[in-house]
Amino acid sequence: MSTCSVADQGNADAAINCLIAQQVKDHASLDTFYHIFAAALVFFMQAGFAMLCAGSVRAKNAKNIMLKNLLDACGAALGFYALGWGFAYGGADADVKTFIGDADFFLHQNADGHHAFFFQFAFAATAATIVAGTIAERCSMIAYLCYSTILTAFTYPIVAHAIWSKSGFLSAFNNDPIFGCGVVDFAGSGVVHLTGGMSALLAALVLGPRMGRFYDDNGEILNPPKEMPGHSTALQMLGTFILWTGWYGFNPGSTLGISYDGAAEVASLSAVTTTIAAASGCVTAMATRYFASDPLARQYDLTAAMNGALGGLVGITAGCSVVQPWAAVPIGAIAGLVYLGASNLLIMLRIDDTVDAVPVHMANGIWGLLAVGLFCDPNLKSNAYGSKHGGLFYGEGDLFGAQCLCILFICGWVTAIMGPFFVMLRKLGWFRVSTEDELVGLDISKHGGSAYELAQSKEGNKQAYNDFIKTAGDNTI
Amino acid sequence: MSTCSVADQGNADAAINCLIAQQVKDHASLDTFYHIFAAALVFFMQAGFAMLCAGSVRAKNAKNIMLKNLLDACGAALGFYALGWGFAYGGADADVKTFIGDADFFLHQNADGHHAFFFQFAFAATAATIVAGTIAERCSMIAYLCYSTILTAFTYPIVAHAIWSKSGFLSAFNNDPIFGCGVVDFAGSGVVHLTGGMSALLAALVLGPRMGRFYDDNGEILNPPKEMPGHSTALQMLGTFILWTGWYGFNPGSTLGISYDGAAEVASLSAVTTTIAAASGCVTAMATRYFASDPLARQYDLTAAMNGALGGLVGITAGCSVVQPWAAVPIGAIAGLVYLGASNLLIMLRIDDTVDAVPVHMANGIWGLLAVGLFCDPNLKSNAYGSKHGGLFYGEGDLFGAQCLCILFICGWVTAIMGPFFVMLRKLGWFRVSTEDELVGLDISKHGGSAYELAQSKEGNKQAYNDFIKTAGDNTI
Amino acid sequence: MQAGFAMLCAGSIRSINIKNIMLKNLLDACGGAIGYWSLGYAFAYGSENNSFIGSSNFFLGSVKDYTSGYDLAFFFFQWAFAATAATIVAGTVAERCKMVAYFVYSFALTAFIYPIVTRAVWAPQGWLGAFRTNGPSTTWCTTSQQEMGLCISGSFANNDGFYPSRLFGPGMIDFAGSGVVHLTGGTTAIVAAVILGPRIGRFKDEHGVKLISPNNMPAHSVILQVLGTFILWFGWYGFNPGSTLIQSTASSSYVAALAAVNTTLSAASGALASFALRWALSDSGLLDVTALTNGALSGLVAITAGCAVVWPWAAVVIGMFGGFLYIGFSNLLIKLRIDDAVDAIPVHFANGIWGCISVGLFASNTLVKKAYDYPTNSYAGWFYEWSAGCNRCGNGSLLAAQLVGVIFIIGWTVCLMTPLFWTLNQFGLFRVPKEEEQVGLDISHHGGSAVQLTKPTEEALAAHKRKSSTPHSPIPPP
Repeated sequence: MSTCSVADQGNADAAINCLIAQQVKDHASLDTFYHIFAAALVFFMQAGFAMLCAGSVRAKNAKNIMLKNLLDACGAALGFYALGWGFAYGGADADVKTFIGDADFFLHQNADGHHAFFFQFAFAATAATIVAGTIAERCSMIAYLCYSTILTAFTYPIVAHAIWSKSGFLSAFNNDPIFGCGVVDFAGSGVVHLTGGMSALLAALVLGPRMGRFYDDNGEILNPPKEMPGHSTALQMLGTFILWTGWYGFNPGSTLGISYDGAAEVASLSAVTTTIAAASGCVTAMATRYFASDPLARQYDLTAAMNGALGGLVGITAGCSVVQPWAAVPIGAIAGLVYLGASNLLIMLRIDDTVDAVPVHMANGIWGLLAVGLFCDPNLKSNAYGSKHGGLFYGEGDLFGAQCLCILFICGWVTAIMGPFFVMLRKLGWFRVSTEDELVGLDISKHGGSAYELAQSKEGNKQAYNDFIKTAGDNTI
Repeated sequence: MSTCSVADQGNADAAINCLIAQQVKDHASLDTFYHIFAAALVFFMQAGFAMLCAGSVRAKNAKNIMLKNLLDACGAALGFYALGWGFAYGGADADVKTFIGDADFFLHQNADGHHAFFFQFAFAATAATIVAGTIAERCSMIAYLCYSTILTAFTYPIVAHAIWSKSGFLSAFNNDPIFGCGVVDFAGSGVVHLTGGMSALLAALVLGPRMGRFYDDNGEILNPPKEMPGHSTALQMLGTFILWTGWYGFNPGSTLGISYDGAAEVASLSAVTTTIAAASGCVTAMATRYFASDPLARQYDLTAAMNGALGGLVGITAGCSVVQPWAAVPIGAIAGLVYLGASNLLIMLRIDDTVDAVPVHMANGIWGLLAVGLFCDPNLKSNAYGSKHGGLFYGEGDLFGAQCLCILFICGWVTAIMGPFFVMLRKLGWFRVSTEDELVGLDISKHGGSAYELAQSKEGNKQAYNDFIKTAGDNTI
Repeated sequence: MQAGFAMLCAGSIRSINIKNIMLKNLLDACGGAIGYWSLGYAFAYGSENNSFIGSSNFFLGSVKDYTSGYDLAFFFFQWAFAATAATIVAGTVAERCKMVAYFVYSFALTAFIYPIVTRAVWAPQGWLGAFRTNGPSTTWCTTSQQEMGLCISGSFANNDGFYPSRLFGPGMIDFAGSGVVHLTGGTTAIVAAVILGPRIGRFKDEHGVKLISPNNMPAHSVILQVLGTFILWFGWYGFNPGSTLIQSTASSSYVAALAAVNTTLSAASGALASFALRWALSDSGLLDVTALTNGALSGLVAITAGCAVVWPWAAVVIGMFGGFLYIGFSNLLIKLRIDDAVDAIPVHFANGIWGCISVGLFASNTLVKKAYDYPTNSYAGWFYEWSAGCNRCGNGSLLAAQLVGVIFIIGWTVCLMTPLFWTLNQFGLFRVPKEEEQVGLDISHHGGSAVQLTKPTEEALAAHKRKSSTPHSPIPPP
């Protein structure tokens, strides 16, 4: 494609300048390609969430949850296109600090940044979809639509603006970052997972538990609570693996390019820390659950293993590019424990989380941000962010302070917006399906039948089978 | 990003040098990106193996096999990070030959090669996961954990070192390769699949068949053996397609870069031969099985088709970059036959392989290595490896000799390490679950319940349904 | 995307035929690879200057030296497209088509019919497409036509970089294959469905009496459908942005990014539109998952032709209309009593047509320039011409080219497929016998059902309970 040559350009200097210009273009091409690749992987996580949720709910609500998963991908695309992108990244300027972006709605002025929009949309969709699992089996469709639009079009963009936009008041990319270092949330433990997880917690609190989970028919407290196991572990496992794969777009992709100096090293490091943290989280959570179970009937708990791996992934997301590979081991291991602890805490508090999304995304979102404040290696931060700041274990406290502030901001902001919103939905009676619908399952009540049609008419089938056997002798091909 | 310009650098020569330096960096970026992309695809094969295994076992063991699949990914990540990578690639030097690497444990010195580690980890995880399917439904969890750690941390790295490290004694990358040519195992028919498949065979031999497969309750030989069909063909098919997709990371990705001269051609050729071999394997295996079946009730056997495709993929893995596209047809077709033959042979020998992993990975791993010795095109080898050596059909024998030696080495080494290890596990009584557990299924005995919860309490549900119908008139949204 | 189609089909049909449909999905990937490698690729991209069919590079024979790997990568990419076209039909004819018929048709499609369409639209020699560069540069317009702006004469055009030999000036723009891939596959599906007839019990009862409301044959697993949809959507990011083919010039990376954004928006609006319409049309306020999944796919098919040449707002409009079109066409098929087991015809056929036409309406001249390197202020969609956004747009010439393309693809496919399927049907090779259809193909052809959920036996449970009966044993009662 290159058309630079000494003959064409007239002299060597001109040819050199032509080559240089070409190189700049090449970088843009490569970075765009990288964006698209990473965004496609992140988008694939939607399939992962859908499978994980589908496997985790009871069979009578499978269609409903699948519908919600697909709808929030669609809603996120349109909401983020119309408003979210503008609020989050419109008119960014590293010299000022603003609370909200104010340009580029409907991708109006965004002549060259479509790849960036595409990548960010995939993230917004992820944040929205986290909530689907928690409130599964009892949330009404209309409430779900309202909430996911608000989240992707307004709540999430403000958080993304604060931490990732150049104009954000917590951003490390501002020219005058907070505490001199800004918040390090490389791929979004806070921006994506804590935002989504916090919304999920609020929703679960306002919505209340599923019927029969913590209270029996007469409203008496059940002790122990009734287990409501998911209907297909195979789908859960598939979802977990798809999510893990998608995370290789999520974390390494957050370099937002691969051609600039150091980007490749940062991306590779992210891939490695991501892998190690996930593995540590999985092993720790499973082993802990195993040794905590009744010694006479030790159980290897699949759910703990899968959610431990996801917890590890969430935990490393903020720091994947700024911690040493060895640090990924404790980060992942603690993430596994955080998941177990938070999960038990929720049950003690009688907050019903159908797929354990709050322990995985919210608790580990917080842990991920704190972990950066502990384990951040100054040299690696310099590679990834251009300035040296270490975590507490490297003897520096500024970053830890910024991370804590970030956690407070996200929790506060999400609560301030989503809390009243959910309460309002509840007051209006829009939030929860009717008791009858919930008991019979949403698939039959809302979606015209069960997700599975395995039961054939036994009689008809037997007859057909006998007919078939009679004639089978004459069959060819 | 580029900062080169004639004005900045002072004169044209300096600017050119700057450009050249920038170009080197660009290549590194591109290659890193390629590594991450390919490794993510290869990692996705874990999901493929999990689904394939889950679909191939009986429903009562589905949870168990999937947990093993998840755990070996985690074990591989930690084991390969701690020891395996150092044993395989530590301190490689093309001028000497060593048996084992001795540096870079815990990624200690590996400042710039994280992407290489990430890619190789995905391969190690694949080798470990092959065994899971063969010994499904009867192997205990503790044995599985021990074996997969040993395999990824020690057995597999030694094989990888011998064939892929610059210091390996069979390596084609050494300055003084064996037989003047070294072993050509481009993407690991031998290193990955034969190693995994051989371990699987040994494990199956030591572990014995599932109860009721070849012998009835009184220990009498069953003739014909009892079929134990998998519980979900949909999952098997999903797994097959995911594996096929992942193979496009496995084979083309093994160029280990895309920017150096010829890499792009080699990668493209690999993708094409991979496709053609898989297709030929699938068609051959299915057609052969079809014509070999009872003429009155011809059956299109899905399992044969799927495993034939996988066999073709394994068979082309060693030679994907050094054979002409036409050669991929016989390689794939013979791989399909090899699969069928080996599968029947195993049944005759009463070795029980739940998912037919031994015929697919071990038998075709051997065939893949041999096929290179037959079909290797000197010009293509020169593109991929920098030196010309042809296969037997091109009138040269050195390469064929090296390939045979490689097969012997891998089989011997794996047997020497894993054989005694499995026997020891058996002597300790750790290898196999108890009879009761096996009969009832591992999901109930070890994992707290079945993988599927489709059957709701009929009574409760009917009541709920009636209630629902009564009130259905009042429903909104 | 093959995995996506396999899961989508598997989820959408009755559980007695799962194995059969999945085997077909696997086989068309394989058959497609061999058919396309041996013949198809040569017909499509052989280097002769023949605008209808190529005739060299059979079996990839002429790329022996591999001086450029691009040839091979290009083949790989094109194969994936051919296999997609073939697999579209599998769903429509599910549950009743014979395996041998399936072989024959999928080989014919990938080895001959599809390549001819590709050559016309995508090869540089093709007579129909926007890539035509080396055709005869004769001036074939009359003076009055020139004055009307319907075409541009040779000398004038060459200076400006126009290729007068392109059909009507712009040539047909089908960026990633709404027409080439989906319409070809969709047309084949419709021909097959008409000749094959509906499944037993779908529109008529056992005595051959027409049912007033057709019998729904519900999908056996919505989860697999949604999984398939997500995998397809994901694969579409290879399909559409990947169709820039070379990611190394500044404008092609821009085009790829735009294609990704448009793909997303169109899928989302298609899904919501068809979901909302189905909800509004149903009496009971049904929230239909199938409408949502197929709506998303409709949006994807519709944007495939234009993903690189329309602005994001237009993608929303295109997707939304695609979603409506899906519902409308799906209902029409039921009225006409054409039985499409997975609704592949409304998705791929109807929206394939819409995708091609939408380019003729919404293509922006700025973007056409970027994606196809046309001169500034050249051809654009009809809406842009209408609003006089460009000074030399060809008065509907792009729209006309698109329409000719649609007619050619439908005509060509129908002409070849009808005799093929008709012959198969005459020889009794097309449809499985009635008994086999009723019992399900999994039992009759594949040695048993695809799902084996047998529980452990009572004795085994009892034995296990005896062994591990402890006060706190978590074993559930058998």
